[in-house]
Amino acid sequence: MADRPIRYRYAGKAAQGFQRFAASKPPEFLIGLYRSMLRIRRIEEAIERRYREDQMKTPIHLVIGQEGTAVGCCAALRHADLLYTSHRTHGGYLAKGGDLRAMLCEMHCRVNGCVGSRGGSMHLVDKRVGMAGTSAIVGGAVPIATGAALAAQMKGEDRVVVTLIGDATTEEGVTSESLNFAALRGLPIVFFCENNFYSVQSPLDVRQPPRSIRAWAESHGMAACTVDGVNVLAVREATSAAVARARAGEGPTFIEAEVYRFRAHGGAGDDSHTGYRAVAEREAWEAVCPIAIFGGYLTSAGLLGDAAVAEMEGRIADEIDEAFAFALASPYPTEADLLRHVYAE
Amino acid sequence: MADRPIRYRYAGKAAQGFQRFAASKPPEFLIGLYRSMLRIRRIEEAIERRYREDQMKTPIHLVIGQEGTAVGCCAALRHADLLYTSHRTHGGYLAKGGDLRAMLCEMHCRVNGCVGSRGGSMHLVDKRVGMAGTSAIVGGAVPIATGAALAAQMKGEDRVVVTLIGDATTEEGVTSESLNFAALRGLPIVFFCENNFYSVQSPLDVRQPPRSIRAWAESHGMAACTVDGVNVLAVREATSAAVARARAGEGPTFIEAEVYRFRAHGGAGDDSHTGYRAVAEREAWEAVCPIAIFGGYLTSAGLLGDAAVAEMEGRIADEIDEAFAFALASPYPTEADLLRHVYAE
Amino acid sequence: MPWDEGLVNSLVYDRPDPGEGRVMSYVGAINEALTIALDSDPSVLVLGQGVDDPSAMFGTTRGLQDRFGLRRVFDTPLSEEAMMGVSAGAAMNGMRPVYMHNRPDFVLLAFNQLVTHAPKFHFMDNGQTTVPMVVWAAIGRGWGSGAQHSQAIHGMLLGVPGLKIVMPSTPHDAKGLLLAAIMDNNPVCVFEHRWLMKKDGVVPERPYRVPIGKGICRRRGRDLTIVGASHAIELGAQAAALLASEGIEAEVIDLRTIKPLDESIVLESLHRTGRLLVVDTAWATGGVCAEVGCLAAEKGFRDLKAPVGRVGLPDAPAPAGFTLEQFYYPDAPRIAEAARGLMRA
Amino acid sequence: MPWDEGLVNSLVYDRPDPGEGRVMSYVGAINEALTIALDSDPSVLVLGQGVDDPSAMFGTTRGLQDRFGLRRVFDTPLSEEAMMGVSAGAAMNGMRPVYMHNRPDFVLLAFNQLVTHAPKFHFMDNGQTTVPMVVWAAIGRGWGSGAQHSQAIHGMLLGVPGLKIVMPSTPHDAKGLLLAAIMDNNPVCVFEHRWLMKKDGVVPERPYRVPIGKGICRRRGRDLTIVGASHAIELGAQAAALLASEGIEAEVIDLRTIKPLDESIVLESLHRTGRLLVVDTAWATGGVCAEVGCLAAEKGFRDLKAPVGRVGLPDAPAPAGFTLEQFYYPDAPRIAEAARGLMRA
Ligand SMILES: Cc1ncc(C[n+]2csc(CCOP(=O)(O)OP(=O)(O)O)c2C)c(N)n1
Ligand SMILES: Cc1ncc(C[n+]2csc(CCOP(=O)(O)OP(=O)(O)O)c2C)c(N)n1
Ligand SMILES: [Mg+2]
Ligand SMILES: [Mg+2]
Repeated sequence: MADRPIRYRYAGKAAQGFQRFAASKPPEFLIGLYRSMLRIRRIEEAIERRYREDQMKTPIHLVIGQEGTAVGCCAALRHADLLYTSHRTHGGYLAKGGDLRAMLCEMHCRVNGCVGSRGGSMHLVDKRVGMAGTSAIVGGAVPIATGAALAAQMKGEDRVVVTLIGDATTEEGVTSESLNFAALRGLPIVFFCENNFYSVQSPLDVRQPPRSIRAWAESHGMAACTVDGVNVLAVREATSAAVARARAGEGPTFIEAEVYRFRAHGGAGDDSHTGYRAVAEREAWEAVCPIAIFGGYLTSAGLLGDAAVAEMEGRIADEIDEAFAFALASPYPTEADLLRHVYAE
Repeated sequence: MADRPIRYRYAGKAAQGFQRFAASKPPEFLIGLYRSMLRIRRIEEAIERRYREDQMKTPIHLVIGQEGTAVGCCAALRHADLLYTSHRTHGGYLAKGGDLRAMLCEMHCRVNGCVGSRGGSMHLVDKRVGMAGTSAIVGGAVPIATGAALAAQMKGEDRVVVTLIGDATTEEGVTSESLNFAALRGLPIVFFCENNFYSVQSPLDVRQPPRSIRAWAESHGMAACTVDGVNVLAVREATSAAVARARAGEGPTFIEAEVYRFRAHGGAGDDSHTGYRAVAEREAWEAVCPIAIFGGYLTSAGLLGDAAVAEMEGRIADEIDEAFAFALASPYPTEADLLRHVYAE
Repeated sequence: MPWDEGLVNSLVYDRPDPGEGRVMSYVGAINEALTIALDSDPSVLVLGQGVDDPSAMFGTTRGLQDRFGLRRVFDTPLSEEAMMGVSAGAAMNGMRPVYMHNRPDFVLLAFNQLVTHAPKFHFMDNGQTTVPMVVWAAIGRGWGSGAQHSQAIHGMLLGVPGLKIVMPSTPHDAKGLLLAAIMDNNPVCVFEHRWLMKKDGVVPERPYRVPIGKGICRRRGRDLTIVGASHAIELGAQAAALLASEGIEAEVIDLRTIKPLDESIVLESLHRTGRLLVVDTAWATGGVCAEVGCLAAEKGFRDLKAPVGRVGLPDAPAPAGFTLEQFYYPDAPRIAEAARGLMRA
Repeated sequence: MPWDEGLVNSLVYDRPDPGEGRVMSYVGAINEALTIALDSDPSVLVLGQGVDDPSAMFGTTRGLQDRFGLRRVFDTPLSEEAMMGVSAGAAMNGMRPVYMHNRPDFVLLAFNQLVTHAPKFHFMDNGQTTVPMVVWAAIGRGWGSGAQHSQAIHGMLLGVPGLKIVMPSTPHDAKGLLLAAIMDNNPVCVFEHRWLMKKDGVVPERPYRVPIGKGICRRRGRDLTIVGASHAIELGAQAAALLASEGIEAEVIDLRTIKPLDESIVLESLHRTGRLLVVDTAWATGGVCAEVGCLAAEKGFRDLKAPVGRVGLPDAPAPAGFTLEQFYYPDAPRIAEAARGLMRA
């Protein structure tokens, strides 16, 4: 079968886009971002590889290709800030400081998973790190995050809320409603939209007319911007500005970042061969892999060498092996666990 | 109690606004529009007056003050075009060619009401005149009208759909969803928003941030415009343009018209004295009554004289008296009617 | 709305719970509960369309905004789904929102949040989060409310784990159950009935809670048990009075909470009387009638001397006209007739 | 998802309705029904998220867009509420939409349209409009679907007048009920169960309709009646096989339609057996278990020799992990155990 035409092209500057933001940043900071993206990539790859072994009985939605947004976005947040996500939780959870063991235990349906095997991959929640809520219902977390921002505002807390949403999430009416309310109240919230052009296997143009998501958000009466989603520094910068605005009481911001997922919507492996998107489209985006281009930039800037990368990889691999082993050795819940927490005391 | 400050001011040109549109129109046409508005006003006044007699056991939402939008909008439609409205049905029903007797019978809970006493004032439906559907749920009719437009498009019918909505209706997520779908599919539909600045007794600025409803609609990827809602000719012109666009297969249009209701949200009489809006605000808008200013214009243009108005008033009064008498003499439904039409055959 | 009021006032109802307290209206009791809650707990919020408008949600929220400020008592946009999620999000982050709706029909717009989010989070995140929120709505009936403004939806929610549902029948309970609901750490729906709003009753001045999950016997009788909640208790009590004059002694059990259900009060009464009639203000099919009727057959079977009876709405949407309404809604004579049927069976 | 599939395939199930036709899969039967409907009636539409994507709604919509075109078989934006209204509006204007959902959970976003609009219009406008539409969704279970992706919501809808609800249990019925639903002039919900999707059965090639509102006896037995629909029939039949080996002969009644309910098939069977066990794939509280159980106590009381039994989900959200899932979902042994309990009672 001939490949279908490419629909969505990368419009950014790739590696040329870093210099502008990198100049003022300390090397450790930059390397930290790289490590964070690499760690997520390796974790996702390990999950993907082992998924076929059938130990993780949970629907997965990998963020491979979208590490730049999760990491860049969370790098702008403090520990006390709150993150809400949809079904695609892994990147946000890890970037927000989540516990890899707790995550893998959850994915292995173990009682010491971050939500005790009640949620699985789509519902990673961990209040210890501000991973405050997730919903497997598209748009479900958006008003909830807005309510969290309302609570923060009312309690005078120095806390910003971020919600990671997809392009399709902007089609749910509740998102429009939430933007309206956030703008009306000047809430300390950032709506961060990872526009990866697809909802499962449905391309953007069968779901939305040709119009700008950013402009749509802006028309709700809030600040809005677009950012290159494969540029972790640009993402971090845009989010920092939005967070600063929120912290200063200047209200919400909507950020649209164009990104691409390298894998299928759910499960392991890519599915471009099934024909809903062009293989060439995926490959074109893989050529601007957020990790590779940033690594390239850091290397060319003399900030990262092969040895450092190898060391990083080694540590990450060890961490992953250890966490999988821990998960696999962890106990399952028992029948007595089932009816706990139906009602709160 | 001191009056509260005026929040929402008329921004149009009042009587000065007609010349531009009137020039090319035959006098009968202009006088017809005037008569149509006057008729609605007198009908609403009669309903209001008699409402206190307790024969009409139904919640009413008068359009007094908003005749310019209903009449101007429907004047751009053909018989085969479809109108969908919310709870505020009277103006649309009458302007679309509705049957006064059937309307008053409905409001008097008679079996020969346009929907057999099953709907009351909020649910006037009459397929004979293209009053295709109403919902008492704010926003409820919006996707339904959109579906009607989809049907018209698919069947290749030369039929345009209009839905009359309020300012608050734009806060319901389903409206955003419907605009998106209509724009995506280029549907033959006009979303006509009567922005009267209030939702029941809640002013616009406690519900929406300072932003333009028109721009919000436009950001969904459709044509949008604002129009002076007290200027029946301007409304008619804007709607005609939108309808022509729809008929030509050029897709949906959103029209925002600023108007004012002179009475309470529901029931008889005004309620400005309760303090949610300024009495002076209502009075300022009454000074640009859509009927009075158009009448003034027609008179000054030599198209309308006292005798003609008196004759019109006389005919309208007779029609109203007759229709009320008819309604009051009409039979009530019986118990046997109750369970009809739960399911269609 | 005198037609309605005439009917409402014709319902004779013995003052319940004579004892400590003053005679006050049902609306006043709710207002007092909200006042106490706002006063004693700074995390309590009251929100909803028009809670601060002149009609003040039937008067229940009168004066609250003046006393507790715009921040804690506020009007909302027409965005039921988002505001339900905002309430949940605020509740998950330390607030105790009381989200008020004029009619349960509007709650249907928010079922995604009410069913799939708020009551599930505590379970899904393994007890990390609690969602202490109240969703309040008053069932409409009469005056042409019609099919879209009079739905009693409580029966639809019986199968939703994690949710609690209370339905007070007296001013005493309206206050005590609302206070219990606000202090509960779970989402609690409070469904009122419009026809109770103007009833008077004895209400203690102090703060008190009526325990959620416990019913109460409103009248002792040996011949049959009439079970219901809210306005159905008023109708049931009237029917019991009619029956008493014929020598049939009906016991009237007020469930107060329909989820979780007080099974033992029903089963104990059934044990004494051997006959069960369930009365509900919603449809007889599904819902409370079905659940309580099935309970009797499941756990009270050995006590049943006659078929279980149910009295609720017929399987048809509510008509608008008042004649049809009178055929549609069950009243005391019809309940009494059903009871006589059970006595003969 | 082999874990799931292992479990699904371990369910032994006798081929139903041997007779005319070929052996084909449940998915194939649905696909055939859709093909016939699209082919024979140009007003039929098939829409839903991903109906044209490679996974083709479990395969049920495979090939339809190629054959019937983009106009009649189309993907939708992520706007469940609007698309439900669009379907209703199209249905009111001459189309017959089949709106398909991956999971019933997503239908909850559209309850305002599904409950308050589509099934009420025909009644509310006194029979002027019909709303011939189908809402299709497949209940999820297993593989960590969790609380938000496995809800069976059919029980919530039992009290909604004007709606019909079918739940097929065999490929034969999946085809025949879907064709009947599409040709019905009312909104019909078709709830499938994922675990039936890969079952094979004998399916006639010709177009045929299984009548809506009529149940069928799947197995004759004199000792007790097991009533259910959809996947519950599979479980019930397995339980009946277990029981038969112990000398207990269970009759298995497949409701096929849960609204309107075929009361007489249940009551006639009960008349023969004297014992009733209701099995449902949803929560045991409220819903089908309660309705059928109450029906027995109301209209089959004189035949009841033992308490009514119900087997459904416990009053808790669905957990995600597979160990917890196994405790959560009832299976044939548990149903058999409940049946034994009734035999001893
Ligand atoms: C309300 C709702 N509708 C449909 C789905 C099925 N679904 C799960 S994820 C998804 C795609 C969402 O796309 P987007 O918001 O762009 O996020 P992405 O997966 O691309 O990150 C869909 C349609 C759902 N979970 N919830
Ligand atoms: C979903 C929903 N929420 C609330 C209401 C109560 N309600 C009836 S009319 C109305 C005002 C709507 O305002 P707008 O759309 O501006 O129309 P207007 O009445 O001003 O013409 C409200 C809130 C409703 N009917 N439906
Ligand atoms: Mg996407
Ligand atoms: Mg308005």
